[in-house]
Amino acid sequence: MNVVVPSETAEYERRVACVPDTVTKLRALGHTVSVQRGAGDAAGYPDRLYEEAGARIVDRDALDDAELVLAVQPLPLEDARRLRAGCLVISFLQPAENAELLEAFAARKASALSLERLPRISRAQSMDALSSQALVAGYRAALIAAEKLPRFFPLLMTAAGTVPPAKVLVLGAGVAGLQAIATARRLGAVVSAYDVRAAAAEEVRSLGATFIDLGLETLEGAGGYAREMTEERAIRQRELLTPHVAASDAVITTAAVPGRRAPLLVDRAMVEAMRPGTVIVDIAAESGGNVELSRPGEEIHHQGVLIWGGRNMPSGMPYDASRLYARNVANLVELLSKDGELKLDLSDEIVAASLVVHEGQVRI
Amino acid sequence: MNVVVPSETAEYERRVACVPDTVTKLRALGHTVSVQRGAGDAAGYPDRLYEEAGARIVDRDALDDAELVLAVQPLPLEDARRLRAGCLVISFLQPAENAELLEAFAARKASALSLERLPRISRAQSMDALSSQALVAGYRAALIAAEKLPRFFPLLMTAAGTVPPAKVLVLGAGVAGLQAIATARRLGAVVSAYDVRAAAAEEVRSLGATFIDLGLETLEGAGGYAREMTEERAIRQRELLTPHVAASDAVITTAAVPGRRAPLLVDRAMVEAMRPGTVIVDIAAESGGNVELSRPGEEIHHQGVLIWGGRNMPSGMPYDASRLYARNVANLVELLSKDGELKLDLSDEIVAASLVVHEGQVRI
Amino acid sequence: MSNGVLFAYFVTALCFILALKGLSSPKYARYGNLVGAFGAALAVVVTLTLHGLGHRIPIIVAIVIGTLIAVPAARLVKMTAIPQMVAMFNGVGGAAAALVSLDEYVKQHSVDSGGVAAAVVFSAIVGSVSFTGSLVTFAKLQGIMTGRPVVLPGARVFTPVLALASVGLGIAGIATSSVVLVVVCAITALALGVFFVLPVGGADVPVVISLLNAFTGLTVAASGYVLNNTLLIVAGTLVGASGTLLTQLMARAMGRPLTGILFGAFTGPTTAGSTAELATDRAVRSANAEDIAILLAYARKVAIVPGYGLAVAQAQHTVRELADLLEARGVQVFYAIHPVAGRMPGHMNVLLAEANVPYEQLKEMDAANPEFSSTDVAVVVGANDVVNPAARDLPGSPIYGMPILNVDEAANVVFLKRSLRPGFAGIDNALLYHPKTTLLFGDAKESLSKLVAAVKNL
Amino acid sequence: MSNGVLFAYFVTALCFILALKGLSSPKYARYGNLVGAFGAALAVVVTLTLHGLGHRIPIIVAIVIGTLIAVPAARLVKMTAIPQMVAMFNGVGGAAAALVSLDEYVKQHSVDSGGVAAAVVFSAIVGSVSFTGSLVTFAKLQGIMTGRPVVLPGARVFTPVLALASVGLGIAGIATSSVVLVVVCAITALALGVFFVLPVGGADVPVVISLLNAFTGLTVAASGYVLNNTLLIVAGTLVGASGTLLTQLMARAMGRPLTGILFGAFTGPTTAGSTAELATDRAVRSANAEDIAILLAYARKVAIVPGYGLAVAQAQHTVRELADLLEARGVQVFYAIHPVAGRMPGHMNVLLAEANVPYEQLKEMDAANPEFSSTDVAVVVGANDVVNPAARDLPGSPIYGMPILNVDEAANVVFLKRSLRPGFAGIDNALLYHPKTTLLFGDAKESLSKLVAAVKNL
Amino acid sequence: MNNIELLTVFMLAVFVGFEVISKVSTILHTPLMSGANAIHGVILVGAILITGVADTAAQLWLGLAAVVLATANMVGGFVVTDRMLEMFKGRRTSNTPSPDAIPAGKDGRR
Amino acid sequence: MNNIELLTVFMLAVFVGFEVISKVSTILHTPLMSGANAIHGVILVGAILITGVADTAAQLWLGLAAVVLATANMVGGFVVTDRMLEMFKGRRTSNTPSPDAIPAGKDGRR
Ligand SMILES: NC(=O)c1ccc[n+]([C@@H]2O[C@H](COP(=O)([O-])OP(=O)(O)OC[C@H]3O[C@@H](n4cnc5c(N)ncnc54)[C@H](OP(=O)(O)O)[C@@H]3O)[C@@H](O)[C@H]2O)c1
Ligand SMILES: NC(=O)c1ccc[n+]([C@@H]2O[C@H](COP(=O)([O-])OP(=O)(O)OC[C@H]3O[C@@H](n4cnc5c(N)ncnc54)[C@H](OP(=O)(O)O)[C@@H]3O)[C@@H](O)[C@H]2O)c1
Ligand SMILES: NC(=O)c1ccc[n+]([C@@H]2O[C@H](COP(=O)([O-])OP(=O)(O)OC[C@H]3O[C@@H](n4cnc5c(N)ncnc54)[C@H](O)[C@@H]3O)[C@@H](O)[C@H]2O)c1
Ligand SMILES: NC(=O)c1ccc[n+]([C@@H]2O[C@H](COP(=O)([O-])OP(=O)(O)OC[C@H]3O[C@@H](n4cnc5c(N)ncnc54)[C@H](O)[C@@H]3O)[C@@H](O)[C@H]2O)c1
Repeated sequence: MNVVVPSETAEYERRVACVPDTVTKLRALGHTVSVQRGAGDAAGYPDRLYEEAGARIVDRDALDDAELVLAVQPLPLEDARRLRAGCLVISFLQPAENAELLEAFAARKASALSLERLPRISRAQSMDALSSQALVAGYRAALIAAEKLPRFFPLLMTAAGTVPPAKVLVLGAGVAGLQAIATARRLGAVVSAYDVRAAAAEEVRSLGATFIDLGLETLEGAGGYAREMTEERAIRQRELLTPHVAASDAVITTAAVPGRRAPLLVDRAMVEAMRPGTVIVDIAAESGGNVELSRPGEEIHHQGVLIWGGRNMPSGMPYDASRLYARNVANLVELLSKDGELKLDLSDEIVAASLVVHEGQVRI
Repeated sequence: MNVVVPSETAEYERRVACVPDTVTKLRALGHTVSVQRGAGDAAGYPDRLYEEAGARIVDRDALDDAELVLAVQPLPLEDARRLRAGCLVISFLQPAENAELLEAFAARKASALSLERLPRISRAQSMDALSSQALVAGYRAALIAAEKLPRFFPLLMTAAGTVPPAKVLVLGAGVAGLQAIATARRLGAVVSAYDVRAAAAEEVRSLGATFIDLGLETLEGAGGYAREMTEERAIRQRELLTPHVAASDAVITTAAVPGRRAPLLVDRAMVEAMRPGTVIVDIAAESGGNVELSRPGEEIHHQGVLIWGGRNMPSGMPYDASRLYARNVANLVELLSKDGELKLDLSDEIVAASLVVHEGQVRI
Repeated sequence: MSNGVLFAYFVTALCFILALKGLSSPKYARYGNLVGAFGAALAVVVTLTLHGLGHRIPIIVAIVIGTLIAVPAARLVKMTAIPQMVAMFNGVGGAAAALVSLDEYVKQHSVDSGGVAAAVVFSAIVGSVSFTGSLVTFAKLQGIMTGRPVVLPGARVFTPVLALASVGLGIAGIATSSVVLVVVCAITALALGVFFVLPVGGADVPVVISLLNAFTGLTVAASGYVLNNTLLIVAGTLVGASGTLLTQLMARAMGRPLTGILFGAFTGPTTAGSTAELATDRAVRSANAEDIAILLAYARKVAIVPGYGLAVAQAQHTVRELADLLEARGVQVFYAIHPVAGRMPGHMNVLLAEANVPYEQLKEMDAANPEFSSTDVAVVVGANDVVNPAARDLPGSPIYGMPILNVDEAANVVFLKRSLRPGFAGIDNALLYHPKTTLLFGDAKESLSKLVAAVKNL
Repeated sequence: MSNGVLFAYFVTALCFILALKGLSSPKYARYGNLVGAFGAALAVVVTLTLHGLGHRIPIIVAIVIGTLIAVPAARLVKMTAIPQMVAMFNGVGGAAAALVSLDEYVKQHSVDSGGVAAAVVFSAIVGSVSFTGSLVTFAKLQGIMTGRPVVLPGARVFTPVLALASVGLGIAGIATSSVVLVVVCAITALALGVFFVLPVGGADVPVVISLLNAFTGLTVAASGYVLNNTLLIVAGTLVGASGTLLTQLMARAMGRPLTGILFGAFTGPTTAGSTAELATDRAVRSANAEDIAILLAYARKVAIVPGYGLAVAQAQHTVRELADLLEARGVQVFYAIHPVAGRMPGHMNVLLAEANVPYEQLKEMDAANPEFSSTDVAVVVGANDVVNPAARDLPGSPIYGMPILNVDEAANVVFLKRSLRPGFAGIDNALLYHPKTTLLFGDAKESLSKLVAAVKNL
Repeated sequence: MNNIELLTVFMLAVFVGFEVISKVSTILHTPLMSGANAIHGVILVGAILITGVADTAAQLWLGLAAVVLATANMVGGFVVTDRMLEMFKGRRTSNTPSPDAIPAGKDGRR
Repeated sequence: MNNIELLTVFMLAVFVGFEVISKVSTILHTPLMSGANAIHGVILVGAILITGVADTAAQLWLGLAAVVLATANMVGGFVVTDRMLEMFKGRRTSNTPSPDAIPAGKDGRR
C-alpha cells in the first residue's frame, strides 16, 4: 500500500510523522513509503536517511495517489480535498474543532483516524501519541522553568553562601505533569504537586515529590482521565491553592480534561501573590490555559512574574518527539495492516473509537 | 564609610553588586550603603527591599562622594573620571584589556581592586567571584544544552520505544565545567569530560562522569590554573578529541587560561564531523571561544549543528548570580574594613595581588 | 569395652558435632554430612569387630538388608518426595531405639536403678510415638491420606487420655517388673503417635517431622543411658537439642507458633496452611528472605523486573544494592524494563538513574525477553501487569495484546509485593500462583533490605 | 561429696556457660557477668559448707582478705588502667591454680596415674608462666617498664632452652616422686613466663593477656583433673577454649598473626605496634568497623562530615544508608556541609541529592558549628582540609583564615580515609593525631559498607 | 559415670547441639533435619550390641529387626541428605537451584 | 569418670567455649576476656578444698595463699568486668561511650 508522509505546514510544527526507522518498519509490513522532500529536515532527519531506509522522496502531489497518509497536525483543507476515495489519514485531528475538515474527508470518501481518540487501554499504549508527546512536553516544561528562573533549582552550599533550592509546584500530574516533576526533582528542586485524580497522590509520591492534599473530593472521569470541575469547585480550588502558588519559585501547569477547555487553576490574583522573579510555565496555554494570563507562544511579564505560555511544546524537541510519534503511528498501522493491505476492523475497540470519518460518514 | 552601588550599564548585564542581604552585612561593618535607583530591578531585587535593609536609594551622582564603589562590570570611563581621590572601586576589571580605565582611576588617585586577580588561596575562597560566577555559568550551560538539543538527555524506555540517553562531552573541567558535568548527569545524560590539569581526571570521576584520557602530558600552571597550550599540542589535542566530539550529542566547552585568549578546542572540521541535530554550548565564546565558529551571544547553525555562544552567562540567572557575587564582595569588604574604615593592607597577599590601582599608581 | 573402642566412639561423637556444624553453613553442609557418615561408619565397624560379639553373621546380613532397602529408596526418590523419605527414615530410627531399650529391658528383666527404668519407659513411649507419627506424616505427604488436618471426634479428650495411659502403663510395668505391661505401654504409644500427628495440616508437616526427629534423638540418648553407652548419649542429646531448636526455627520461619501447629486444629479453623490468611482459594508459595537470598546468591543469571511498587516504596537504592551484591558474588544481573512499568513513560529510568544504576545494565523489553529462558531467577519488584501472562494468553482480558516481559520463562520467579492485590489494570495475575513462583510479601524496600542482609550473611 | 554439692557445682558450670554467652552480646553482657558471679558465689558457699571441711575460719579469713584487696583495686582503678588490672587478676589466678595442684601433689606425694602426674606438671608450668607473664604485662602497661619489645641477648636460644628445662624437670620430678624437682620445675617456669612476654610490643600486650588468660583456664582444668573435680574441669576448659578463640579474634582484629605478636621481635623490626606501617612518628589510633559501629549506635547525636573523598569513592548511597540505619535506632543524625568541601561549589549537595538525602538533614557550616559541642561522634568521610584546626589555630598555615567545621568540639571524631595523606591544600591535619580521634582506614565506600554491616549486626 | 556427671555431659551436649546450629539459614533447615536424622541412626551401634548378646531367639529377632531399621535410618539418612545438598556443590555449575530446593515447609500445598 | 569420659566432657566443653563466643564483636573483646578471667577464679573452690584437708602447716599456708590469690582473681575479675560493661547499661543515657571505651588492644600507644 502506498503510504505518504507530507511535510507539516502548520506554523511552529517541526515534527514529522515518520522517521527513517519507521520507514523500515512500514516496509516490513508490506507498504511502500513516500516522504515529501524535506519533510524531516526540521526534526533532524534529512532526506538521505529516508532514502537509505527505502523511502521514495516525492513532492506534495504524491498525496493524490496516497492510500494512507501519516501526519502530525490535521491536513490543510486543500490537501484533504485532493485525497482519493478509500484513503486513510492518521494524525492528530482535534475533531471537535475541525468539523469542516472532517466533512471534507467524508466528501472524498476518505477515512480519518484521530490519535486523540485512541482509547487508553493497555493494548493501545504503544500507539498512544498523546502520552508520548505529553512526555516530551513535561520534560521541556521543567527545563524551561529551570532555564527561565533567575535562580538555581538545586540547593548549593558554597563559599559564597548557601543557595536554597527552588520550590517548584506542578499542577496537574498526568503524563506531562509527572515527567515535569521527575525532571525538576532530578535538577534538585523541592517539588510539590496537585491533581484531582485519586491515584495522583501515590503517583506523585512515587517520584519523591510532595502531594498537596487540598481536602477536596477527587474528580475521576472515564478512561483514567479527570472530570471537569464545577465553577464552584474551581473557585474553591484556586482559593486553597493560592498560598502554595505564592510560596513557589516556579509553577508548571499541565491540567487538562479531554475535549474541554483547560481548567483555570491560577488566576490573576494568584499570579500577583507570587514574588517577583518567579516563573510560571503553562503547557496548557494552547487549549485555553491553566493560567489566566498565559498566551500560547508568548512570555508575559506581569508584576515581575514571568508567565511562559506553551505552544506546541513537543515541537521544541522535534527529533525525539518525532521518533516517539512515528513509532506510535507505525504501531497503529501495524494493527491496521494485514498482508500489506489496510483492514479497518470496526469491531476492534481501538479502531471503533478513533476512526472519526469512514465510508463517507463523520462518526462523531 | 560611604558605599555606593551604581546600576550596571553594560549591555546584557542584569546582575547587581549588592543585594539587600549584603546591605545588612555592610551596615553591620559600619558602612552606609547607597544604591542607585533600580540597580537591582533586573536581578529581581526591587528598591523597596534595599530600603528595608537600610540602604539609601540614590541617583548616579552619588558616585561623586563615594568612598567605596561596588560594581560587577568595570565602571564606564566617564564614571571613573568623577570619582573622588581615595575612593576604592571593587569589580571585575579585566585589567589587561582596560588600560585606559586603570589610568583614569590612577589619575583621580582612586584605587581599584580587580576580582579576577584574587589569589586562589583557601582564605580567599569566600571572596572568589570568578568561582561563584563560573558555577552559575556551568549550570546554565548544561541547561541550555538540554533545552536546545532536539532530543532527551535521559534514557527513557517507553511504550513508544526506547529513547537512548544523550551523550554529553564537557571540555574543560574547572569550576564551570564540573558544574556542567554534574547538571548534565543529574538530567540523565551520559557525560564524559576532558581537561589538561592532572587533578581533573579524579575530579571528573568523583562526579560519576567518564574522564577522557588522551595520553597527552598535563598542563599545570600557577595557582591551580592551567597553562597555555603550544600550538603543536593544540593541534594534536584537537585531532585526538575529534572522534569524541563527533560521537557526542552535546558538547559544552568551558576551557580557559587566565589572562589569555581561550584555547581553541573545537575547530570547523570537528564541528562538521558532528551529526546534524547536535548542539555545542561554548561558554568561553566571549574570551575568544573554545569553538572556532562560536560568536558570543549568537546561535550559529552550521551544517545542522547548533553552536551557542555564551555572552555573560551568569547574567542569565541574575537573582542567584547577584546573590553570590554580592556575598563575595561583602566578604572582601569585611577583610578590608576596620572599625567602619577601609584599610588597604598591602602586606596581605589578597590585597597585594588584586589591588591594581592604588595611590595614583597602576600596579601591573 | 577396651579403651580403643571407647576412643573410637569418642571420635564418632566429635564427628557428629562437626557434622552438625557443617550442616548449618551452605558452604560446608555437604562436607559436614560426609564427616557424619564417616563417624557413623567408624562406630559401626568398631562395634562389629568387638571381641566377643555374638551373632556376627546375622547382624551383618541385617545391616546389608537395611542398606539394600535404604540406599535405592534414598537415591531414587523424587526430589519433591524427600521430606516424606526423611520422615520414614526417622520413624524407623525411632522404632529401632525403642526396640533396643525394650530388648535390654527384656534381657535384664528387671532393672537395677530407677533412672534406667525411667529411661526404658521413656524410650519405649517416645520411640513409638516417633515411629507411628512419622508413618502418618509420610502418608500425609505422600498423598496416601489427606493433607488437611484430621480431627477425629473425641480426639480432644482421647489423645491426652492415651498419653496418660501409656505413661501409666509404663510405670506399672516397671513397678511390677512386667515385660508385658511395658510392651502394652509401647503399643499404646504407637496409637498416641497417630493421634498426635493427625490434626496437623499438610503445610505444617515438615515442622512435625523435625519435632519427631528430636524425639528420636532423645530416645537414642535414653537408650544410651540404658546401655551405659556415652556415644549414644552424646549423639542422641545432640540431635535432641539441635532438633528442638530447629523445630522452633522452622515454626518461626513460617510465622506460626509451635503450639498452633500442633494443636491449632483443636482451637481454630486456621490450621489449613500457613497461607490461610490470604483471601484466595488458590495456593501461593511464600518464602522468607533467607530462602530467596540463597536462590539468588547461587544463581548464574538474575533478572530484576521493577514496576510501580518499586517507585511507591522508593526502593531504588536498595534494589541497586542487592544487584551490586549479587554481581560481586559473580552473579550476572540485568534489569528488565517494561515500556509501561510504573505510571509515566520512563518512570523506571528516572528511578534507577537516581540510584546510579549503570545504563548498560538496563534492558528494554525486546532485549530482555530472549534472556529469560536462560535466567535462573527473575525478581519482580512491585510489578504486576507488565509480567501478567494474561496479556499474552488470555484473549478477552483487558490487557490482552499488551506485550509483556516473559518472566515466566525464567527457572524461578520471585515476586516482591505486599499482597495478592492486582495492579493498575485491576486483573488477577495467574503467575502469582504458578509452581515456579515464590512470593516475598511486604513493602518492596523492606523486603529488599532483608534480601540484602540475607545475601550478606551467606 | 554429696549429690547436692555436685548438683550445685553443675549449676555453677551452667551459669558459667550462660555468662560467656551473655558476655558475647552487647545487650546481655552485663547480665552475663552477673550470672557468672552468681554461679561462682554458689560454688564457693556450697564448698565452704561442706561437711568435714577443716580450717574453715582461716579459709574464710583468707577469702575476706582476698576480697578486701581485690574490690577496691577493681573499683578505683582508672578506666584506662583496666587492662593491666585484668592481667594482674589473671596472674594471681594462675598462681593459685598452680599452687592447688602442687599442694595436692605434695599431699599425695606420689600420684597413682600417669594422667594425674602429667596434669600436675602441666598446671605447675602453665600456671607459673601465666603468673609471671601476667606480671610482666602489668609492668609494661602500667609503664613500670618500657612498652617496647625487649629482646635480651641470647633470648632466642635461652627461652626454648628454659621451656625444655622446665618440662624435663617436671618429668624427672614425677618419675622420681620428688617434690623438690617439681617445685624447681615450677620456678623455672616462672622465669620462662618472664622471657615469654618480654619481647612483645606494648600495642600487642592485650592479646598476650588474653592468651595467658586461656593458659590459666587450662591450668584450672588440669587442677580439676588432679582434684577429680568436674566443675573445675568444665570451667577451666570453657575459659581455655574461649580464651584461645578470643586471642585469635583479637589478633585478627589487629590484622596481625599471633605468631607475629609473640615471636615477631625475634624475626623482624615491625613489632612495635600495629600502626608501624604508617609513615609518621606520631601515633594515631585506628580501629575497626565493629568498634566504630558501637560508638555510633550508642550515640545520641552523630554528625556526618562529607568531603572530597566521599565523592571520589562515590559513597553517597552508602553514607545515606548508614545515616538511615542510625536514625532508625533513634540516633539523631545530621550532615555538616562545608562550603568548599569537594572540588566544586555545591559538590556535596549534588552527591547527597543523588542519594536522596533530605534537604532538612543538611546543615551549612554556620548552622552546624554550634551543634558539634553537643555531638557525640563526628564522622568525617573523606574530608580533611575543611576540618583542619590549623585553619583556625595556626597563623602562617596556607589555609589559615578559612572557616572550618569545628568537629574537634565533638566528643569523638572518626575519620574515614585511606591513609594519613593530606588533602587539597597539602598540609598535615593535627586532628588526625588527637586523642579523641579514631581512624578507619580504607576506601570510604568500603568502610561505610562495613559500618553498615556492623551496625546491623548489633 | 554417676548421674551428675551424666547430667554434665548431657548439659554440655545440649549446648553444643543448640549452639552449632543457632545461625542456620532457612534453606538449610530440611538438610539439617535430615542430617540430624541420620546421626541418630547411630542407634545401630546399640542394636548391634544388644543383638550380639541376645540369649533367646525372640531377643535375637527383635535385635535383628532393630539392626535393619537402624541401618535404614542411618544409611538412608546420610544418602538422602547428600542428595539434598547437591545444590551446594559449588558455584558456577550448570544445575542451578530448582524451586524444589526451597524447603517444603513453605509449600506443602502446591 | 574414666579418661575417655573425661575426654568427652573436655571436648564438649571446648566446643561450648568456642561456640558461645564465636560471634563476639570487637568492642566486647576486653570485657569478655575479663569475664572469662573471673570465671577461672573458680579455682578458689579447689583452693578451699585442699586447704580444708591440709595436714601440715606448709600445706595450710600454701593453701591459704592460694585462697587469697584465687579470691582476688574471682572477685576482682567480676567487679572489674562489671565496670567495663557499664557503658552497655542502656541506650539513651547521658554517658555516651568515651574514646576509652575502644579496647586498648587498638591503641596501646596513645
Ligand atoms: N508507564 C506508563 O506510562 C503508564 C501510565 C499509566 C498507566 N500505566 C499502567 O500501569 C501498569 C504498570 O505496571 P506495573 O507492573 O509497573 O505496576 P502494577 O501492575 O500497577 O503493579 C504494581 C504492583 O506493585 C505492588 N506494590 C505497590 N506498592 C508496593 C510497595 N510499597 N512494595 C511492594 N509492592 C508494591 C502492588 O501490589 P501490592 O499492592 O500487593 O503490594 C502492585 O501489584 C500497567 O498496567 C500500565 O499499563 C502505565
Ligand atoms: N569546593 C570547592 O569549590 C573547591 C574547589 C577547589 C578546591 N577546593 C579545596 O578542596 C578542599 C576540600 O576539602 P575536603 O575536606 O573536602 O577534601 P580534602 O581536604 O581534599 O581531603 C579529602 C580527603 O579524602 C580522602 N580520600 C580521597 N579519596 C578517598 C576515598 N576513595 N575513600 C576515602 N577517603 C578518600 C583523602 O585522604 P586519603 O588519600 O588518605 O584517603 C583526603 O585527605 C579544600 O581545601 C578546598 O579549598 C574546593
Ligand atoms: N493505561 C494507559 O494506557 C494510560 C496511558 C497514559 C495515561 N494513562 C492515565 O491517564 C492519566 C491522565 O493522563 P494525561 O496526562 O493524558 O491526562 P490529561 O492530559 O488529560 O490531564 C493532565 C492531568 O491534569 C489533571 N487535571 C484535570 N483537571 C484538573 C484540575 N481541575 N486540577 C488539577 N488537575 C487537573 C488530570 O487529572 C491529569 O492528571 C495518567 O496519569 C495515567 O494514569 C493511562
Ligand atoms: N583553592 C581554591 O580556592 C580554588 C577555588 C576555585 C577553583 N580552584 C581550582 O582551580 C581550578 C580551575 O579553576 P577555574 O574553573 O576557575 O579555571 P579556568 O576558568 O581558568 O579554566 C577552566 C578549565 O579549563 C581547563 N583548560 C585550560 N586549558 C585547557 C585546554 N587546552 N584543554 C582543556 N582544558 C583546558 C582548565 O584546566 C580549567 O580546568 C579548579 O578546578 C579548582 O581545582 C581552586
